Amino acid sequence: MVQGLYEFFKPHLLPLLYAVVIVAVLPLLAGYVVLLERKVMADMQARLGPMRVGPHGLLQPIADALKLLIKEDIIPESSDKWIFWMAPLLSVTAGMLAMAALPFGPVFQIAELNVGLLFILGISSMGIFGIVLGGWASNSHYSLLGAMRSSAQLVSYETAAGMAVVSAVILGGTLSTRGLVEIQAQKHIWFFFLAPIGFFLYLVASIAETNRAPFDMPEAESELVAGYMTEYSGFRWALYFLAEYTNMIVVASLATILFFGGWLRPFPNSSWANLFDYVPMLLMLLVGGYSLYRAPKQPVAIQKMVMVAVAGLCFVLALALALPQFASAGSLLASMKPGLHGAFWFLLKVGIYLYTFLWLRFTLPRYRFDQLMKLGWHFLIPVSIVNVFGVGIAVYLSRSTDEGGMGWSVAASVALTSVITLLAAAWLAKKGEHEPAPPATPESV
Amino acid sequence: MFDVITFYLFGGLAVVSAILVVTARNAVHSAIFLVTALLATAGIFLQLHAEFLFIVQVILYVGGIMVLFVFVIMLVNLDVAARQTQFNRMWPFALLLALIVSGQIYAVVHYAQKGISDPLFQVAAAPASALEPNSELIGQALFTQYMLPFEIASIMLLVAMIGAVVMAKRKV
Amino acid sequence: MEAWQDRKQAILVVDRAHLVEIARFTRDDEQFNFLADLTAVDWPKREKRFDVVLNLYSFPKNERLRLKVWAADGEPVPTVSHVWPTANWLEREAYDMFGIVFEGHPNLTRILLPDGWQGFPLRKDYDILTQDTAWIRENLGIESGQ
Amino acid sequence: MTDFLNSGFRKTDLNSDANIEQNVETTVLGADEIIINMGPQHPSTHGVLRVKLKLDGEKVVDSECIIGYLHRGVEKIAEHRTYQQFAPYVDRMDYVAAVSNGLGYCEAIEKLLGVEAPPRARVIRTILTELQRIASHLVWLGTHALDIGALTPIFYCFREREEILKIFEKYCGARLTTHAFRIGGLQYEAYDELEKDTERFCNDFEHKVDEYETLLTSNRIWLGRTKGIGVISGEQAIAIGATGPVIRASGIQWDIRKAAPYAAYDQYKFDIPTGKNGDTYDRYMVRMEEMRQSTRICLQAIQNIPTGPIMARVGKVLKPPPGEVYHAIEAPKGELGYYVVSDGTTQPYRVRIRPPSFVNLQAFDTMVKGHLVADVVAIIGTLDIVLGEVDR
Repeated sequence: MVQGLYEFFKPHLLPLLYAVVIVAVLPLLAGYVVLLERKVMADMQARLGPMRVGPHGLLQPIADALKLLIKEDIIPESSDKWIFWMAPLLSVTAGMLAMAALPFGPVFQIAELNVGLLFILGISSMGIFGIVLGGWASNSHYSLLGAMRSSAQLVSYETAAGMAVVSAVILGGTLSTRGLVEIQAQKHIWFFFLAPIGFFLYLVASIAETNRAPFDMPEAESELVAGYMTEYSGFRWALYFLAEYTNMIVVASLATILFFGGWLRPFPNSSWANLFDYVPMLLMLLVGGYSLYRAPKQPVAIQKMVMVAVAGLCFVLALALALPQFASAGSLLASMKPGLHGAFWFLLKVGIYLYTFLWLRFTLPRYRFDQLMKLGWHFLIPVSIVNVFGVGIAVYLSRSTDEGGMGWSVAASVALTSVITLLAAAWLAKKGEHEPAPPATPESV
Repeated sequence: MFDVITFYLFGGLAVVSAILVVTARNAVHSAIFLVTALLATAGIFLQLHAEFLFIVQVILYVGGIMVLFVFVIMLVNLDVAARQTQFNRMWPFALLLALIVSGQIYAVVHYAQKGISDPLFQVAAAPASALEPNSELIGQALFTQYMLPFEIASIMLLVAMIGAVVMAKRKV
Repeated sequence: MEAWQDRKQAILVVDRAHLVEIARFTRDDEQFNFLADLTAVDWPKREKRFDVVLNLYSFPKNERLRLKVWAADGEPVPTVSHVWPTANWLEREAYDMFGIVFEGHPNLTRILLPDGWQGFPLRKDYDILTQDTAWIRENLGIESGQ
Repeated sequence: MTDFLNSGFRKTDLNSDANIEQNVETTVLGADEIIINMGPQHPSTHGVLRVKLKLDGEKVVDSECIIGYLHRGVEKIAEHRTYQQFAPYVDRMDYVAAVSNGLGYCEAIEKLLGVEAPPRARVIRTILTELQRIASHLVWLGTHALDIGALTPIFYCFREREEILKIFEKYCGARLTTHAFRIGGLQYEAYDELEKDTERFCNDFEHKVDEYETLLTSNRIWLGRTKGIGVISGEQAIAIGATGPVIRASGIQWDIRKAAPYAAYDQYKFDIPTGKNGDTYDRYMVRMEEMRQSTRICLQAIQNIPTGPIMARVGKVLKPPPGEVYHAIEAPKGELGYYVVSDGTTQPYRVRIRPPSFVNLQAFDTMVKGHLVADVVAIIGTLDIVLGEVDR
């Protein structure tokens, strides 16, 4: 009996382990993305950001989480209690579930589905229910407006994002997330270079889908106070935040997989580029060294200790990344190299993508809701349809050189179709400009 | 054994939430139960290793259509809706219809199990592991063999959509 | 009608009944198209205790003019809010603070003080420490501190 | 506590349509208008303004401003203080432009007394008031941009404003509510490096304005959010009594500094920027240009600060002869007028303050009609109101 159970669960053991790791690490990661956001924001705004909790505010996320945990959870009297209670959970669940199909490396993936891409898109779009129902259940006009904005926005931008994803799927010929990365390795090229317009469309659409500035209508603090989260407090509010950052990580990972070769290092197949294998450990050593250098300059003893601990962590990571690199071929350590290095490159690319998110947020003012809808329906969706056709034509034209990597015909056809798509985009943008802008469109809601 | 348990779990969930859809007084609650019912159905698809159908069900029905449903429901004044009567005297007629539909379903399943020669009714009990990636197969079937019905369905949806827009657009 | 200058500023006292007429005249013919301010001054010992003061400005002439209307307590003053729309809130404030009723005003309610407040604070007989203690007790749930 | 919220400051019933006319056709979907209460506690109503909005979807059908949450009875207090004692109170009205308030009050009382501040005092007053205008516009720019969703400019603006506040602090020891001027002149002599500090600030600041403009002026989103929003024509602006940048953006070239020069403005060259369309974007451009012109005035003023006394010969006890005076200055927000009536005693008989924000806010209802919720905050921002001044 026990043996039978073991046999039954044996194939599920590793995925279960990964799932536990993700559920345990993700909130921490989201917390540190918030810290990163605050630090980046502070840097762009000529100030320091969190500096008090831990050296350079390194322990701030933990303090924030503790504070939110012990805060009073206020449920408005006239709210729909069950839905109010459940809505944030829905958002978080959807975000975390979508992570199941993400390959964080050649090994680290909970479930390899042949429709992995669609799974991520579908499940993460379910998170919208948390926002819509939470906004409705709060029984507040601000929340309701936020929820309505959110649902309209998601439905509009889902289409554009889907179309942008399709351009990569046409190039890869598969819906499996892992398959997409493997094909990029096989073709010696990131799909970003084959479908650059598709990537930029996805960038815009993914910002809109995760409700980030300049598309943060549902929570626009200067208009709707906090949108759908207005009535939430304490940990339930934190769950919404967790969901938002989880979704950001999911879309960033998806972009990495679709357009930037997932866990592949730059030039994965060229032996001259083996130098890149040393980048991970050097980077870690650099960060660790800097932390060690800064440690004596911290004002409080405990902060010095934390700084040293951070340096130690970095050195351990550097060691973990270095050992497989220098281990003799065929040993157990060497076999761990693809997994460890893959995860490093993957997270690095995700980080860069997230940085773009933050960068845009602190630079741009916010769109108005009808302008957002107009951008989605009148610009992004037509351009993305043209782009799908363009990529299709490019793949058709260069089908003969499909096997042998990047030929001139591929470059030529990609350039041609990109130019056509750009022309279409320019025409659309110009057309939009000449239209008299009405002060408000009743249909826009 | 595991398969049977999950099947009855999903099936039961689908049936219970379907009943709750019609009995719930609050329209938003109905919508939530409808989402649960659709998700349970999607779960059954997944169990049958029809991953593509599963995910289409989730993306289209749950992620798209239901969001719009909820969107519209939120705009309606719920206090009025909750006070209206839920059932009218048409229930014997509805019961009759339900019986006819169940009979039909039973007949289909029954003849299918008997192995009627029509390929539509043949349920191939392929071993799960041996299944090919079925999204390609579905695409191929839709765009070659069933091209015409597929296109007709699309045009009907388009007509419905344009009709809805025309009806809902207010005079400017 | 009475006119004089005080510190080189022209002052014109007009009759309450002819205010609107004169207002239109000064706006259209004398080009005082801008009502800078409308307020009141309380002289409780006088027979007609209120001065309603209109500070006018003329963009074309770059001149200022002050119109004054005398009104006793309870005497309505005709509104000029249809001559200069800006008078709308200014008259509401004068009503709020002095209790001067502007006849024909579209929405003569209190503007700065809460609705239902008793008394008109800028009258001279309303002492600086006076409060509508009943209102405060009822609405804020505290005893008035003064 | 709930009783307080439900009854206390609700001056009118939230859901009553008392002052809001019904002029919306109902939609096919049967979606009704909702009434939403913006403020008095809301991130972008700039204090305690409360706006009752009637929305059709997100479109504003009707609106009503409810003010008075910050009413402190400044005019009543004035009647119970001596002329000098009241001077610090005016700083608390428009608390982001305290120096301008003080200038207006001191000059009004000087006019009432029939004295004039000495030339040196007037030039120093001009410098400080122009710096204050820049500081006030910086607060406006930062908050306005923040309302429209640009998170960063406010920190840049406050960085520059800090320099101005440092100059104030060096001059009189206070940063915000400065009480920098006295009736009859100045209490403090200018500190040694006033010219140098002002010059350094002004020279730097011109590049900083360019910096803000790179972030906003030609940004497509910014253009989309401000062009054609809250349009008010020149005639409307005059009728509604709008002053300051609001009326100038509507194409009326009028500035009290030129029309009726006070302090030392008649000695300096500067332009009055105007707009054409009277929309939010034009008001933005007008204020940006005004900041540049203010630096220009400051740079001219520090070239030649006259020497001599800083205080006119006024007694310790002020007893203006009976009579009245109306004195208006161009505050950063518009015409700030003081109407002071004296009965010959040491206390003013009546002080009426004509607040620019209060009158400008009247234009809100006309400007906002037909726009979306997001534009409401843009319009509140563009009017540049300070509730301390609206409510007094």
